[in-house]
Amino acid sequence: MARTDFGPPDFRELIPPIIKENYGNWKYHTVPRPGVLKHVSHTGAVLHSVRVASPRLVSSEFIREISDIAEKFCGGFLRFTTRNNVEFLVSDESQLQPLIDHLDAKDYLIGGVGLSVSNVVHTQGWIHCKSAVTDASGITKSIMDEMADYFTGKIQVPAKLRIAVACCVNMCGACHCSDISIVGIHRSVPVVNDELASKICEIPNTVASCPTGAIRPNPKTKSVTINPDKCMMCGNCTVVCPAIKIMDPVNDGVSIWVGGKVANARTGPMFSRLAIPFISNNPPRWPEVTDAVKHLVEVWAGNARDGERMGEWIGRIGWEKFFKLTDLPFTDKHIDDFAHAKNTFRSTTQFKF
Amino acid sequence: MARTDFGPPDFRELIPPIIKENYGNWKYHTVPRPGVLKHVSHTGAVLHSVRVASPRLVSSEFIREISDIAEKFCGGFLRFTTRNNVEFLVSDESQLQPLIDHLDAKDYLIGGVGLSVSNVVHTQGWIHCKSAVTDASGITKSIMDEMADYFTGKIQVPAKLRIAVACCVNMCGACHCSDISIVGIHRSVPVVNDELASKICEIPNTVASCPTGAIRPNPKTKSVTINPDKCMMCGNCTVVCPAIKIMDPVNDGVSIWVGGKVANARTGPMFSRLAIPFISNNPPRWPEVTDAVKHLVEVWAGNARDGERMGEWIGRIGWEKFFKLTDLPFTDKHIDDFAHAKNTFRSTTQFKF
Amino acid sequence: MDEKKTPLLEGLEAGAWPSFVTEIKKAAKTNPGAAALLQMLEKSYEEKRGHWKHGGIVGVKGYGGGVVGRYCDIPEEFPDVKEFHTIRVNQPAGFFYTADKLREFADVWDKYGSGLYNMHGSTGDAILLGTTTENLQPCVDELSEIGFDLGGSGGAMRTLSSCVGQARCEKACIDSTGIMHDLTMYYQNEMHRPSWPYKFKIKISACANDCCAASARSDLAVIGTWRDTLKIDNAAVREYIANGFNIEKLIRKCPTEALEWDQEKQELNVCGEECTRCMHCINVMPKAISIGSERGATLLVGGKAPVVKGAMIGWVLVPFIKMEAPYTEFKDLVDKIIDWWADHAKNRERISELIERMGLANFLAAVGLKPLPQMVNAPRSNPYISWSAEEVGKNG
Amino acid sequence: MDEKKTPLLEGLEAGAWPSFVTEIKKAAKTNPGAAALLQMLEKSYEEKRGHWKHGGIVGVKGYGGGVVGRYCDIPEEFPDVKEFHTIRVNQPAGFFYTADKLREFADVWDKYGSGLYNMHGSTGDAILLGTTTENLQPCVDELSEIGFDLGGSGGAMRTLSSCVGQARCEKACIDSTGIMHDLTMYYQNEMHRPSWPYKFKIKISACANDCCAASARSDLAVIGTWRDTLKIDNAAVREYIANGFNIEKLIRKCPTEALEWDQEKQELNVCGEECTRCMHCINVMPKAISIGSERGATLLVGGKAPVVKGAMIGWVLVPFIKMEAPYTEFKDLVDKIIDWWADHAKNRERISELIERMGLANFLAAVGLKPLPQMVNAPRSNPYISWSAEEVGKNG
Ligand code: SRM
Ligand code: SRM
Ligand code: SRM
Ligand code: SRM
Ligand code: SF4
Ligand code: SF4
Ligand code: SF4
Ligand code: SF4
Ligand code: SF4
Ligand code: SF4
Ligand code: SF4
Ligand code: SF4
Repeated sequence: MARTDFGPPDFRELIPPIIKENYGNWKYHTVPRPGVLKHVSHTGAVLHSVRVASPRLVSSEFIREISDIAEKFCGGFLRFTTRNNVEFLVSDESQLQPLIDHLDAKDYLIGGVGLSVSNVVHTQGWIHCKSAVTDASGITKSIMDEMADYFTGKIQVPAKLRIAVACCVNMCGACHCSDISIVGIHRSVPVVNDELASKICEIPNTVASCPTGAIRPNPKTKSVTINPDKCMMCGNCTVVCPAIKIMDPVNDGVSIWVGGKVANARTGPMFSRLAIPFISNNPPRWPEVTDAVKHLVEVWAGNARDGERMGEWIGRIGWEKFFKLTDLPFTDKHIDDFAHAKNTFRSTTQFKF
Repeated sequence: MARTDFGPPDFRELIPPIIKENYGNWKYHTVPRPGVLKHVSHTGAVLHSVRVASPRLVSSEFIREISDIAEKFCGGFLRFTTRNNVEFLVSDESQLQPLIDHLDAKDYLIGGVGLSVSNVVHTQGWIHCKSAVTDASGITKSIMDEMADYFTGKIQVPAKLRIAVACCVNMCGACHCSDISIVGIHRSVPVVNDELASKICEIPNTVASCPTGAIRPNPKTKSVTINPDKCMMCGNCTVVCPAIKIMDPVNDGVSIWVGGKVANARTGPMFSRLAIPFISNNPPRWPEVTDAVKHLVEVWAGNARDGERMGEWIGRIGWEKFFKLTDLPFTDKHIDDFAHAKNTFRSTTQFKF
Repeated sequence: MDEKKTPLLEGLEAGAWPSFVTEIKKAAKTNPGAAALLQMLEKSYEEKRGHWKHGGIVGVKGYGGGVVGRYCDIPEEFPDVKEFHTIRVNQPAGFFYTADKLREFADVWDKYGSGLYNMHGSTGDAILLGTTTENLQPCVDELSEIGFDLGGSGGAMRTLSSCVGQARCEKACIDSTGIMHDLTMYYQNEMHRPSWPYKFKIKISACANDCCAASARSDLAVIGTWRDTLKIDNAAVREYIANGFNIEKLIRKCPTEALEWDQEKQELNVCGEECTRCMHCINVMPKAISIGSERGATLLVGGKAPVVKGAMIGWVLVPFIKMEAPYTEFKDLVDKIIDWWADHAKNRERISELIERMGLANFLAAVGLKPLPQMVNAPRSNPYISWSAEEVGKNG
Repeated sequence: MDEKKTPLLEGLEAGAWPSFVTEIKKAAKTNPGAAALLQMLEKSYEEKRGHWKHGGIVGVKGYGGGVVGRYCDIPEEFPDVKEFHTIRVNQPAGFFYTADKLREFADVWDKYGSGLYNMHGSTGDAILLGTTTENLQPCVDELSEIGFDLGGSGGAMRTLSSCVGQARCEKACIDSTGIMHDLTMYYQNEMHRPSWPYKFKIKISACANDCCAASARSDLAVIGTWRDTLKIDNAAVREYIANGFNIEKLIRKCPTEALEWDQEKQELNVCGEECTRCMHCINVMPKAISIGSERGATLLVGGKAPVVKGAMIGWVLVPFIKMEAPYTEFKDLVDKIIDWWADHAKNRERISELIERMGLANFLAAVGLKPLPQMVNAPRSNPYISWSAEEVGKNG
């Protein structure tokens, strides 16, 4: 039997000597040019990291190519970031410009550092997930084509802006706390295949799976019934019972959320909140989605103060002004009606007209 | 049959001429001395209001005495405030000082205006309510004896401070939004008189009355059973079913809450929050309660900035610092465990040690 | 009367604050009910428990409420408070009285009751504290002769209340006392004949300082405001500053950064669009800053005490409504709210609890109001959006 | 391979951003699975729906998870993606690789799988995207030969993740990558043999900037911090200012007003007691301001995505804990948390949902932590306090 439980490669064997030597001893960093970080240690040692965009879904060819680049300019050392960019770790400062030139020549996008729009944290989509309501990779690519200048630093923004895409409400990623997020949602009540359900459905688990209590056992059919008035199309029941289907190309699509953040810098973490309840799937380029994202970024960039993340900006001006400035309609969908809804109701006369 | 539905006396027939003439036309006011308001109208008319403390529970003798005073100095015009103080409405400025002298002579406390501790909004207590866990009037008197100098303006405070007392969690008043509030609470699980219950208890209503689902029908006894682990001693079931009793002199007492406000000035309204979970009833003067209130007022007055209400002060310094400065223990009782508890959990690393 | 000792209560006669014990004693001099109350209260102080029984419905002719029945649980020991009901007398708006009116009032009460009052109850009523079942009817009859009617109790429109408003306040954006009187007259039937699932309270404050604590304690709070821009008298501002007023501090405390001080021109300016009409600057500089001209009210729905689902502070239902007699738009809206509530609420379910259970958006649709961002602090953060079959296409 | 047209997807090859379609095409040149994926994806783009089936458990010897089974729902049409399972390969801490390591990795995957990857999955794994049931075991065997082990899936400890930390960041208060590696080794069994009610995730960020989004996406977030006072190098501050840095703006943005600029002495001072270590001043002035000396971590519990009870951001469980190898205190606490959770949770109930259901105070008692004000934004506002029989006297 093959060995098990030996764990991942020890990162200590994969870091360049300069990191080994200066581990825990970095003093400060600067951003000498967009996409490049210069870290200086207390000993004076200098490490440059050059960040390039990745589609995240990559081929062996890509893996080999970045390996070759790392070998040529970085002694073979590279890493990925928590947002799936690639970072080339340059210990030898003389290799920095040649590396950049090489990357430019190969059309790599250098950027994503500091005040910029970095890579999109996204999920499997139609490429691999059974629950996908949309294709996360397609939307990501479409958005970032529009955002490329924001990534490379050609266009400046008041603060970091993080975009995330999730293909269903499971939100594999950090959609619930992103400056802008796109989330696949259903708009139809799931359909129960009674015959199949009577055979394979664990009725009590299925009933329990519904957050709103919309599901009742149906003793007649030995299946379950869904109360359409209570159902909020979350799809959770379909995870528990394979006889329940919610996919619906006509009514599936995406919603757009804004103002979340994770960092504790200045303000604590914030949830993303509903901006646009629904946009139909329109592959391959989801133009309505990319337009909406671009618009949101532009209104924010044009109005926020220096250093104000999307959510901090909205926090200062108020949501009523956000809807005015973005010219987005405010609808019944924006009003929370889930478990803690009342905490979102405005209990003060302080608002703007 | 006597006439019905004719409504209260029309206030327009009870206001002094100066108010009739300047109704809706007041320009500004000043506070020429503690307890006195001077309102100036656009026409230049001047109305002085002299505010005096009232125990709220008053006798006919009191009613007649203030009527006499009003007659003597105010043409018979007076009013009560929304916090149960009495206001003498002086249209003739020459009567102001004589009125004040008269009130002083009669030991009326003049005050409660502006930055001060005004009257306590309180409730019936043992004097009249069947649900009373404590005596609101007794606590109010005991506290205000300590606070008299804060009422008259002898001692200055950074902002208005509103105290409320309620004799049970029904909180007849505005305890849930007061700077300091004292609320009677039970600490024992109600006792069900099964025999009586089987006769008079509307079982389904009683079961439904429990906010935590602690009550179950007991088919054997034709009564109900209370699950002590789920019960949070709210007493709601006792309102619905007279066979359930929760009064318990040994374990009943009061809790103290801080930081609420109602006005939208600067910050929106705020709920009062738990400071001291329990103090035993200790009539006639509840010394532990009055000490606690005095202590809270002193720590606030000593630390808050000008214009900062209790809740605004705590909002700025943080609850962790509040508990440190007041030297009050933070316990499991302070942690919310009711329906929306999770909204009170701190979702940021921003806190003080 | 047989004067028994009340040593515990006597302890509450000392001190600077006026004493309710002294008041009860005053009444007790001539009134056996008040005397018995004193004795029974002493006993409560000894035992640390109340002595009033649950239950007991009493009433007067033509009214379904306005009286709270109260019976002592040891009538043998205290026969004079065996029955000790309160009468909720609807107060005049703004709590205005004349000496004559008050004396008439006291005369009736001395005749039929304990000679004790709560001036006023937390809802606003002038509470007559303690009388017998027998005396209720004649007392109420005689009160009606001097022009005092009953307030509300039970599942009814409750006695309304308001701040002093335009009668004596420069900040009043609406005629709170006038509105209160008009609505009180309009809701007489709803107030006096309980027929709703639970209580319903309306309170009116003429500005956002909310001096009658409407947003915390009324199912429907009417709070005066304006829609244009507050007014600044810069001559007066300069006068304040000359007298030592710290203008920087004021500006810092404006929650919306709407105020700006032009050092050069010595001018305070406000950006009306930013201002959320919090009242702060007006409060601290009443001579120089005043409310706007296009006046009306914000309506908040759902304020209440904790029982059962937790306390609530009313939330914005209508950002701006003109409040001009005869208040037709307002009354129509209240009708719709009450209809929906009465149709759907369980027993003892307040409007806010019902809205919480059924969803704010559903409620808005039912009463014909458009969803507005002013109604919420923030839009939903959960992705659990419901769609009706009519809104979407047919699953292909 | 039979090259069918994929016009919709081709539309995604243009544009500045690197294209995943191009990547799939690269793999498709030699890999039939990748080629079929492209075709099937084109069909999804046409039909606006996915083509993966629910269900299907696959695995490899010695492991209960680490592989996500996936079957296409139209295998007749796309036999080459009939089975298209992913393998979750546990990434090295900090996502560090060498060119050699990556090439070895690609060699194995080219042999057994689609030649497609997610670098990396949202949890952190290096995801091998698509292979057959048959190829799973040999692929995993060969991965183990080059030192790559599986990550987590199912009701298990999930693959951990961390920010780059001390390896390359001056702000790191703890050794996030070292901790991640140590814990990963420690929880190998818990990660590889699912036996819990649902997933459990741990993520480690070495400071409050939280560069691995731990507080939003992990049941237990470890966030580096310090307990003393941050350090200010005033020579460096003056240098910043000389270069045009706006010190007033910095001070205004400090959420606690802990910073003060002494104009006279040209000195920036901090009040350590007020500072909530939000990182802001350190972020904007990294050369002049740096983290304190007494370092450790804050633990937050309960972060997660919306399903089922709504999303949560982790809340403070332990304000400060030293994080020094072998992390015994930390591991003991995790053990207690998991024990309580495994004992009480329903199927698919995350720790935060269980705490919400059972009460935070009960949870604290169970894991032996003292209630602290740091755990809450504010104490309760409802009066519904529970008391146990042991805490109170006997009803007299
Ligand atoms: C490389 C990376 C960590 C890693 O282990 O991979 C990283 C690295 C750094 N982060 Fe980060 N952050 C990284 C993801 C994050 C994330 C997580 C995420 O985006 O999913 C966050 C939380 C974002 C959020 O709040 O939604 C994050 C919030 C920050 C912040 C606080 C931002 C703010 O709100 O002000 C800072 C401070 C700053 O930028 O001044 C920060 C600062 C930094 C610094 C400057 C730290 C340092 O001194 O070295 C590093 C370079 C920053 C840069 O890119 O400008 N890093 N940083 C991640 C790069 C992701 C990428 O490719 O874009
Ligand atoms: C007389 C009265 C209204 C009435 O109809 O009876 C009243 C009258 C005034 N209030 Fe009030 N308020 C009155 C109860 C309230 C209440 C309700 C309560 O306390 O239960 C509040 C809400 C309290 C809260 O937030 O918890 C209230 C919050 C204010 C505020 C905002 C306070 C703040 O947080 O800054 C102001 C503005 C100010 O004081 O600068 C204000 C200002 C005023 C002014 C100055 C308005 C004016 O220009 O005439 C009046 C004299 C104030 C004073 O007492 O200093 N009034 N005021 C009430 C006197 C009660 C008493 O006897 O003490
Ligand atoms: C008399 C008064 C207290 C006082 O001393 O001033 C009072 C007294 C009672 N209240 Fe109240 N409430 C009084 C104002 C309030 C207020 C304040 C207000 O109206 O502004 C509240 C909080 C606001 C609200 O309505 O939420 C209030 C919230 C309650 C509640 C909890 C309601 C809730 O939904 O949370 C109850 C419980 C109930 O109705 O079963 C209650 C029930 C009661 C009962 C009827 C309980 C009972 O059956 O014994 C009390 C009658 C006592 C008695 O001996 O007369 N009372 N009650 C107030 C009415 C006087 C008046 O008419 O002016
Ligand atoms: C692959 C990945 C998305 C990606 O493209 O990166 C993923 C994919 C799936 N997630 Fe996830 N989740 C992935 C990270 C996450 C994250 C982010 C994280 O871990 O930091 C979250 C949010 C954080 C959290 O755990 O709450 C996440 C929240 C969920 C949920 C909702 C859990 C909840 O309590 O709210 C589900 C639903 C479930 O478990 O039934 C879920 C379920 C799934 C399933 C297993 C659903 C299914 O059975 O098809 C997906 C498998 C798809 C596939 O084809 O492989 N996935 N999932 C991520 C794992 C890769 C990796 O191992 O590195
Ligand atoms: S977000 Fe939903 S559809 Fe997308 S990968 Fe996660 S579980 Fe699958
Ligand atoms: S989709 Fe969600 S809300 Fe609708 S029935 Fe299924 S589990 Fe319930
Ligand atoms: S607070 Fe409770 S005990 Fe006091 S009067 Fe109101 S209902 Fe009665
Ligand atoms: S006291 Fe409250 S929690 Fe306890 S059983 Fe009665 S209604 Fe339920
Ligand atoms: S609420 Fe406003 S208008 Fe009414 S009395 Fe108070 S300050 Fe004046
Ligand atoms: S009313 Fe309040 S928000 Fe408006 S300008 Fe004055 S202080 Fe600012
Ligand atoms: S979380 Fe802090 S320590 Fe870790 S990489 Fe980000 S800034 Fe550096
Ligand atoms: S770390 Fe944040 S809270 Fe602390 S001094 Fe700096 S800016 Fe202020």
